[in-house]
Amino acid sequence: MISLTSPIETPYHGLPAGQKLLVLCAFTFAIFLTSRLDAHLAAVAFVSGVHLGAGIRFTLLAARRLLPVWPFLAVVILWHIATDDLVGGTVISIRLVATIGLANLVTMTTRLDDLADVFKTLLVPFERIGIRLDGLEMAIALVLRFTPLLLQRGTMLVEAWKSRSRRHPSWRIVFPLTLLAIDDAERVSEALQARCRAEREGRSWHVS
Amino acid sequence: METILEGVSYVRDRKKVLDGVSLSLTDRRIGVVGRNGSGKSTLARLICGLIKPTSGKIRVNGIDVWRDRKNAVETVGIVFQNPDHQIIFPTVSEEIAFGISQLGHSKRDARERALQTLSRFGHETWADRAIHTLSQGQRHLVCLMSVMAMRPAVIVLDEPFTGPDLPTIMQLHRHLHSLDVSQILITHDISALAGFDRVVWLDRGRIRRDGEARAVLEEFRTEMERLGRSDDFADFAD
Amino acid sequence: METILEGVSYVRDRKKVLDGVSLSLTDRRIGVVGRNGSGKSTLARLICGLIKPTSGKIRVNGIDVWRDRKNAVETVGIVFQNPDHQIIFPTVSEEIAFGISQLGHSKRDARERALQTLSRFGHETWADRAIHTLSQGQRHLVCLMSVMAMRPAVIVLDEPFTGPDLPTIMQLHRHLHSLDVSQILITHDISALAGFDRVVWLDRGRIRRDGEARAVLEEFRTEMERLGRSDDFADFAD
Amino acid sequence: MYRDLAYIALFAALIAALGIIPKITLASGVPITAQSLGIMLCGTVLGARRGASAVMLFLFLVALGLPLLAGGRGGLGLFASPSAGYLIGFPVGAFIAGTVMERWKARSVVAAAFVAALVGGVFVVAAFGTAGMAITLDKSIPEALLLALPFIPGDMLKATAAAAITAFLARNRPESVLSRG
Ligand SMILES: Nc1ncnc2c1ncn2[C@@H]1O[C@H](COP(=O)(O)OP(=O)(O)OP(=O)(O)O)[C@@H](O)[C@H]1O
Ligand SMILES: Nc1ncnc2c1ncn2[C@@H]1O[C@H](COP(=O)(O)OP(=O)(O)OP(=O)(O)O)[C@@H](O)[C@H]1O
Ligand SMILES: O=C(O)CCCC[C@@H]1SC[C@@H]2NC(=O)N[C@@H]21
Ligand SMILES: [Mg+2]
Ligand SMILES: [Mg+2]
Repeated sequence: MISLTSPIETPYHGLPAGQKLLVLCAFTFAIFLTSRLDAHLAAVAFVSGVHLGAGIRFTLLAARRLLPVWPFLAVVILWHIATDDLVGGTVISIRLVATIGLANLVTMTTRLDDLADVFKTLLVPFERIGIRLDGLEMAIALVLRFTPLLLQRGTMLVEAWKSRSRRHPSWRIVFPLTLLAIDDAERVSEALQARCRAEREGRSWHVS
Repeated sequence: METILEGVSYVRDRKKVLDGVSLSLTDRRIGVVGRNGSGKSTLARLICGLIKPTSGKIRVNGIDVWRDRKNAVETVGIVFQNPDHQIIFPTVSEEIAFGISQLGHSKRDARERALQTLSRFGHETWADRAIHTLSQGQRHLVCLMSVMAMRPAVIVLDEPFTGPDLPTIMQLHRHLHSLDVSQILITHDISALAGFDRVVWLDRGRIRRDGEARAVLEEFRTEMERLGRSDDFADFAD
Repeated sequence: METILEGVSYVRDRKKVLDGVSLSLTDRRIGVVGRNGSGKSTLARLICGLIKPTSGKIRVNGIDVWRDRKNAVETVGIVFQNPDHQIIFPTVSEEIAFGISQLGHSKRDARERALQTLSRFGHETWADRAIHTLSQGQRHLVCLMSVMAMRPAVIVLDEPFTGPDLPTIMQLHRHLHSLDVSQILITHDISALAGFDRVVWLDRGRIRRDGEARAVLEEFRTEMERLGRSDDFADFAD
Repeated sequence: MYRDLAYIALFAALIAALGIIPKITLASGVPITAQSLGIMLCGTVLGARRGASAVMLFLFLVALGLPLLAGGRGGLGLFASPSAGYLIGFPVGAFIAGTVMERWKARSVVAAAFVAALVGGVFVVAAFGTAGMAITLDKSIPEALLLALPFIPGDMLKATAAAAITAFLARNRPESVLSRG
């Protein structure tokens, strides 16, 4: 599976993931404290500057990732024009673009493993209250296997259906699909047991 | 039967799984052999119209199997290599009755015929059994029964005898014979093709040999044994 | 090896799938035969400690395979009948490396060894391939490689040769031989058991015959052919 | 443990797989997606704890930047977007749905599952979603409620589907409905 990490190298790739997350959190928190227009203009200048610092090509790529936000910003602005609060509308739009933009930048410049490590460190306190994390890595691998597998099971079922029916499969095919999915889970748990030396009993990483 | 492929290619993720395959199959019993990954199962799916050729034309008894689904399911049936890829329904009788009802029979009629098929193989007791409680060979047999119950003119069998036991296989052979159906049999088991009319040998998506069964099989066997003896597999990597 | 079963029964949904099976297997190459649904795959799961016997005791090289998982995975490996029931990971190298890392090797080390195993079979290029893009026979080979790479003392093979092609099978035989591992091979293919020391014949969950390979196989073949010729299957229905 | 792990991963993957069904983005910037059906199923099939775990696993991967949300979206940005409230409400909703399922041992699985999906998967999630939109879009609660309203009919439909699927599983693979185990 492809992640959303940027193929274009930037200076930010080298920064520790933890620091980047810290800046992101502080920034997001701060911007929600105020609704002054000048503060927001400064924020958007900051985020744009950070992007441009990584080059034009990277900035364009990042802008493309923001595309889905634009149409909806238009709606926000229109709404505020209608309610005669253009400043308010501008502030909200800037806030969204700035926070989402900065968060995307962190996502695009941080390797998956590094980010995962930071999150795992953050989750450590949860271990104290009974959530076990040792299965997390395995769980991630399993999700990455199951997601395409489920889609493939769908294709398989459609083929099986088509091979004996003149009609297109109906939505009803989701029912057998859930059976296939459940059977896959059972088999994978057996397959894990066959090669995994961890004890069968013992709790997994979810709350139990 | 008359299964005709004209310059058929199939590309998946930029890989040419089949590459310019032309065949005109008119014999009653045709074998398909080839190494793992040579494209046999892909060929089977194409002949049944389950996937669309990237280029080329396929006709079975004059029917465009990809476009004309209605006639296709009446003409050609397929037993998948893996029974788990074929089974749709929770119980045995539902699974067998499904295909029959798709031919236009009423639900009752379809169930009736499904039960007949089951009893033909001595498995009446399976009717309301949950399929997932059957052993793999038993599930494979259910797949075979489901397709045979539809009595297609051509039946494509993708390694059908890897699950069922010997008595069941002998029984299946007799049943297939009595059905008067043309077979396209994909297999690694050369002896299963004894008595076949013709054999097609696929190699990395292309036809390597195609002709009278005995001659092709002899050559195929010699080559496979040569490959098996050599320990240098590098050049056959896919 | 020393695989010992004492009065093992396994009941599933009130059905006795295995019924009072006692075996003491010490030979190096042991075959298991029997009709569909006779309980072969269930026996394999029990020997590997994947399911808990309803009653009775199982020990492999002195290890209680159900309880003592840590030692069990080092001692006995299983290749499932259906490759799709075995594969856990998205890519080939992850799948093969997983078992190795479970033996206590570092991630890097495990990957290194996985690559070695792949190149032993001439398939280096598969390392980062998504498993679901492989053909069924190729997936089956991945399963075999994953288990062999763990070098267990005993390896249970449930119909391992129904997917791979002839050259691959010959290669596998050589590899298994070089590994110096004890085999318990479940198969419908009598010829695959040529040269085996001992054969166990299961019949409806019980041991029907157990002894020197050639004698048991001869009797088994005769009985299977007799059953196959008769068209009255009613009394063998499961 | 293996079984739990496999089921949790499977349901996280199920939410992801439902993301291939195309989304329709509304004026609020929050899309109508099929993924909330996955959230409901996590609760009704897996129960409270496992269900919430599966959803958190999914969100974890989204936060890591895997494109698992409908339309191939992912990354930390989502948690600052108008969807944020919904995303945070997902595990809570699954947990509540699972709790209803576990506590209310109605004879009929369909009924229990429908109520569970409705309470946890529709209302709780909507409550969080509304709060999220109010904050990110700087709206009053009544205004935000108005924005959340268009999702309700679709969500009711999804709750019906979740109930039907749960009942189907309970009939054909009773041991898989962990919320009732
Ligand atoms: N849940 C269940 N309920 C009833 N019977 C079951 C259940 N699970 C398995 N069985 C039965 O257990 C028997 C043994 O199955 P098993 O898979 O061990 O057979 P096998 O010898 O491996 O057969 P095959 O040659 O087809 O692979 C079968 O008859 C099957 O129908
Ligand atoms: N998505 C994909 N990307 C790349 N290659 C693919 C993809 N799907 C299938 N293939 C390749 O297509 C080839 C043909 O597969 P197919 O299943 O037809 O082989 P086969 O002859 O039936 O093999 P087997 O004897 O193992 O059943 C294989 O080499 C496989 O790796
Ligand atoms: O941005 C996303 O993809 C997640 C948005 C969450 C959408 C919520 S879930 C409940 C409600 N019902 C829908 O169909 N959409 C919203
Ligand atoms: Mg094949
Ligand atoms: Mg079996």
